[in-house]
Amino acid sequence: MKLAAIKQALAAISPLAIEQTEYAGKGFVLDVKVAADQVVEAAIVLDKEDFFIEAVTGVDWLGEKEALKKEAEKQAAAAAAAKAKAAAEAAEAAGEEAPAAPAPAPAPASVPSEDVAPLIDDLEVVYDFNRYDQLCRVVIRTRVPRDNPEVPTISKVYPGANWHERETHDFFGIKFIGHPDLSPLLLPEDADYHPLLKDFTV
Amino acid sequence: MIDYFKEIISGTWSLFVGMAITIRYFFQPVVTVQYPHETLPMPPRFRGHIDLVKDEESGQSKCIVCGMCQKACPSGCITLAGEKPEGGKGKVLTKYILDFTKCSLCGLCVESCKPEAIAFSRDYNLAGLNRNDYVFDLIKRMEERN
Amino acid sequence: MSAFAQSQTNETFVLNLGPQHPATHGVLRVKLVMDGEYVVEAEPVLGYIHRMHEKMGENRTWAQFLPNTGRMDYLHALAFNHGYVTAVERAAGIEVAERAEYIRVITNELNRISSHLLWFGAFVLDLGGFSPLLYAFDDREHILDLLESVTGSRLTYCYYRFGGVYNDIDDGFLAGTTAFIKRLRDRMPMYHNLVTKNIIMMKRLEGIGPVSAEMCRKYGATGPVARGSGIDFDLRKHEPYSVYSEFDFEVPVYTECDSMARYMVRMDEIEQSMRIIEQAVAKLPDGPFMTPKVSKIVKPPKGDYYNAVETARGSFGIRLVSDGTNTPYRLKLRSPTFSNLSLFGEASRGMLLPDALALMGSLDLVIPEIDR
Amino acid sequence: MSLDPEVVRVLAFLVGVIAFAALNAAYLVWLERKEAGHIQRRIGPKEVGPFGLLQPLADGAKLMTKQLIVPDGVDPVLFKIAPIMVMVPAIMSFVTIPFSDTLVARNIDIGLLVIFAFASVNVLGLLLGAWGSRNKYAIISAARVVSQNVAYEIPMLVTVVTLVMITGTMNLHEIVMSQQGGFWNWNILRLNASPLMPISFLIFFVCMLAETNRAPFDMAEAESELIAGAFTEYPGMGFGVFFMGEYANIVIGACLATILFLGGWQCPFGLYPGVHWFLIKIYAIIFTVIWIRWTFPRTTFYSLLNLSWKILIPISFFNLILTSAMLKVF
Repeated sequence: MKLAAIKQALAAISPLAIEQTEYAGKGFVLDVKVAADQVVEAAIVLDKEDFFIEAVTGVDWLGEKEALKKEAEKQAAAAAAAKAKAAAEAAEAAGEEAPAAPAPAPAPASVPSEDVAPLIDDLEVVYDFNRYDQLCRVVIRTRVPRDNPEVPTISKVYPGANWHERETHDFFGIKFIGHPDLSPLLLPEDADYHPLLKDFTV
Repeated sequence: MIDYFKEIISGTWSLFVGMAITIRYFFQPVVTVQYPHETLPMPPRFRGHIDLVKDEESGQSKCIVCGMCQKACPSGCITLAGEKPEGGKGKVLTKYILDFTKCSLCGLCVESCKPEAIAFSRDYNLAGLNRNDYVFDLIKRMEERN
Repeated sequence: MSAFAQSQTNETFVLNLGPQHPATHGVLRVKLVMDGEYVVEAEPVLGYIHRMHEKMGENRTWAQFLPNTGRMDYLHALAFNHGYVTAVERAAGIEVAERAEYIRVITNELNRISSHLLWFGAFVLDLGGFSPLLYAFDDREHILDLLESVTGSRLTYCYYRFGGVYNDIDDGFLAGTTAFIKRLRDRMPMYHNLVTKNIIMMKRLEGIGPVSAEMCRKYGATGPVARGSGIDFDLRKHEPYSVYSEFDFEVPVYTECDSMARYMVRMDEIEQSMRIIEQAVAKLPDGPFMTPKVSKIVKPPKGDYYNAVETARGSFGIRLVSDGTNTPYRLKLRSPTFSNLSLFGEASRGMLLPDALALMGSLDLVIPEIDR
Repeated sequence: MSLDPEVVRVLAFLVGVIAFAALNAAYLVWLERKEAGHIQRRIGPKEVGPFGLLQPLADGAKLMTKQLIVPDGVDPVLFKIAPIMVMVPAIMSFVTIPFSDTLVARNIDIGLLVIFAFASVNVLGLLLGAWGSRNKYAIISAARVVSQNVAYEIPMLVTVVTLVMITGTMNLHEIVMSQQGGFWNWNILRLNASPLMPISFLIFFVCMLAETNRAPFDMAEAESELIAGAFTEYPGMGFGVFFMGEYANIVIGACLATILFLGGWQCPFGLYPGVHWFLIKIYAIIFTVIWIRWTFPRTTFYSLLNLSWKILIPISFFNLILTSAMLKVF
């Protein structure tokens, strides 16, 4: 099953973005971003192509929107300053260090800028699929808002994902709609905390 | 019908082959080491808990209190302190505590120590009644060693 | 085999294959709903030895996470070291010294043989045979002594570093390895005569615990469990990492899908690992055992990477998400037995209790690797 | 009142037999651990006494000092009777075993029948123990013990019936006397009676293993599945009594095999027969029983029953018919 055919099959469900990555550097061949509700379709397409589920990972991008917003404001300020003054001073203004490392400090108090809604960061769910007979690792990503993270479950298509999803729910609190039994897998039965969130304090 | 008998015969034959093997081992010498009476020598690279290396001439430890080992340790087992002698340049080691209960013997400290002041010791049968028997004061141990 | 028809009166009872039970090799609890001696429903309960390595990964630097990898699967710790070290080298683009690659392959394959030997002993012990366990431990002791003379530890190794290994191997180790391989080669026929060809063993394993290739794919099973069901998937051949592409060795695949197939896959893998070691010892180049000037401060560029290696139990994958600083942003550890065990619930439906335990033994479980 | 010398003699023999059984049970444990050790190239008990000879006494003392906990929810009556029901029949059936020409407690004419009668009580003991201790693992193992013993009682009895046909008597003393002279006229080599004699000895040996839940057939107390099977709930001496009962049964099985097939106290070359030959043969058989235990894995339950119903019983019936035909003709 050539890579192009898989890419074309996945394009059929109109994902947000498909990107072919170079295996040696990144470790996977195809990187597909889909909306939260397209996850099951993507899984069905890959299931037909004889892929097997390797892992389901959650990533918490706390503070990312903040950083992007600050970055955008800085860019805008830098561009305005550059227009107004000579390029030399503008270069020094833009020298501020890289976006704030999202240390587990609570989200920096966002200065009450003009836009109304406070920025909601998002949690990313990454599905790794791979084939037995051919070197072809496909990654499906979705992003869900942090305040009510919900992703449809693919355990109907891949029973193997059942435990992976339960574990991701344990660590991130992402609710998998339609999952047969979302009780804690690795944490104690009565655990209501989600340790891998960046703002988790013991 | 034939394979019914063939299976019985080959089956019992495999049983006798198995018994022949075990009886041969019954008469061979024993391979185990009787631990409390005989002990095995530890190889030179055995990783026991770390110990300060004594500098031959000065009799002190080679440690220059740079704190690299303290920073390298993943579980924060090493706490050390030193102070500047009046005239002399470098620092002199005054306190070197190793909390061996948290140490995972990964060797990052020994690797990060430029003057090679610490090295793995080779004693393995440590026995203690409570946890702080394993909080070693390496300076005291170095003096006791000779 | 034993056709199982649910009895009408449906008086099933729940049997707890408790957290400590001789057949679970560690703290795994299986809730068995039993009807007489037949297993109606088996549900493994995990989490008894869960230490949250992934959170530890997020507040340690890249180099400081190394000892954790050895603690996940202590039977094949060097493969987990290898997986983590190659993942960071791939992400940060660190070059690995040629000699170090060969040292890694030799020690990794030795560790694989010791893991298979321990599994062999424990598996036959599950089925009631006692002596093969001690013969296997006798051989395994030789490997542990060899690796101890080089790495300094016997079980939870922390020997690999980014760009190479901790210290060099000497001729004594090479001589010991070749002597050990010759010794194990003479003893393998004994193991086959004592266990594999034994009529009781054959009756216990053939046709027991069928795991079809489709079930393996649906559950993501890898390693000897998948290779026992006819799936030719071995990362050393499939995604050749390190210098595995330079050795010629076969990947044993059996298509009977039963416990005997999984057993034979592992026994043949011991032979293949010995072949790899011989070729690696023959081709061992000279030169530094560590790329010079690799600093302990590693800063992989932003983004996420995936890297998988072949351990004795299957493909161990690491998904790194790095934000360019010296501590990982997110470290996902994909353990092979986690997926292999997830098919136990469906595979053991309707089996007898001793057969279900034979199936669990043939999955070669290491519980700390499942719970992480 | 004057004691009839016969009563005194039987009482003395009873004390001797119980001592023999108890001592045997203790020192078989030592023999088993030593032999298992050397098969696995390690030493086995060595610390307590020379060559670990005092180890059984140490074990006995340890077992006795353990507190006898009767877990609640247990049926106290069954729980207490079970160990006794396993131990007593084992010792009782020593009464009829002729250790040598004169050394026999009671020379009963139907000695063989007495032994088999007592052998079946032992199964009942295990069943009551498992049922009494209300433990799921014990119940599973009790079900296994019952069906296993039933399955292996039949081939054993059929082989013994063929033998009784040949020897014509059930009196153990006469059976041994009929095997006098060298080993060529032991029952195992009495090919003129039936060419399948060695095979029937093998069948008898396998059934003896299965009766005493030993070696490849130890389904009852399968460590890796049922932990300790029928006696999971028994602490200290309760377990100790079960253990002694099991070892006493093994000794009886070995004695029976020796008497019926290997010519009891007869000497292989017809020289001065005596109890020493009897003991040598018993311990040779027990050595093999232990040797088998440490070599083979455990069979599954249905292949255990298949082995009995599909292989042992047909062969033993064929042997029965063949022997009766041969006796008729010659």
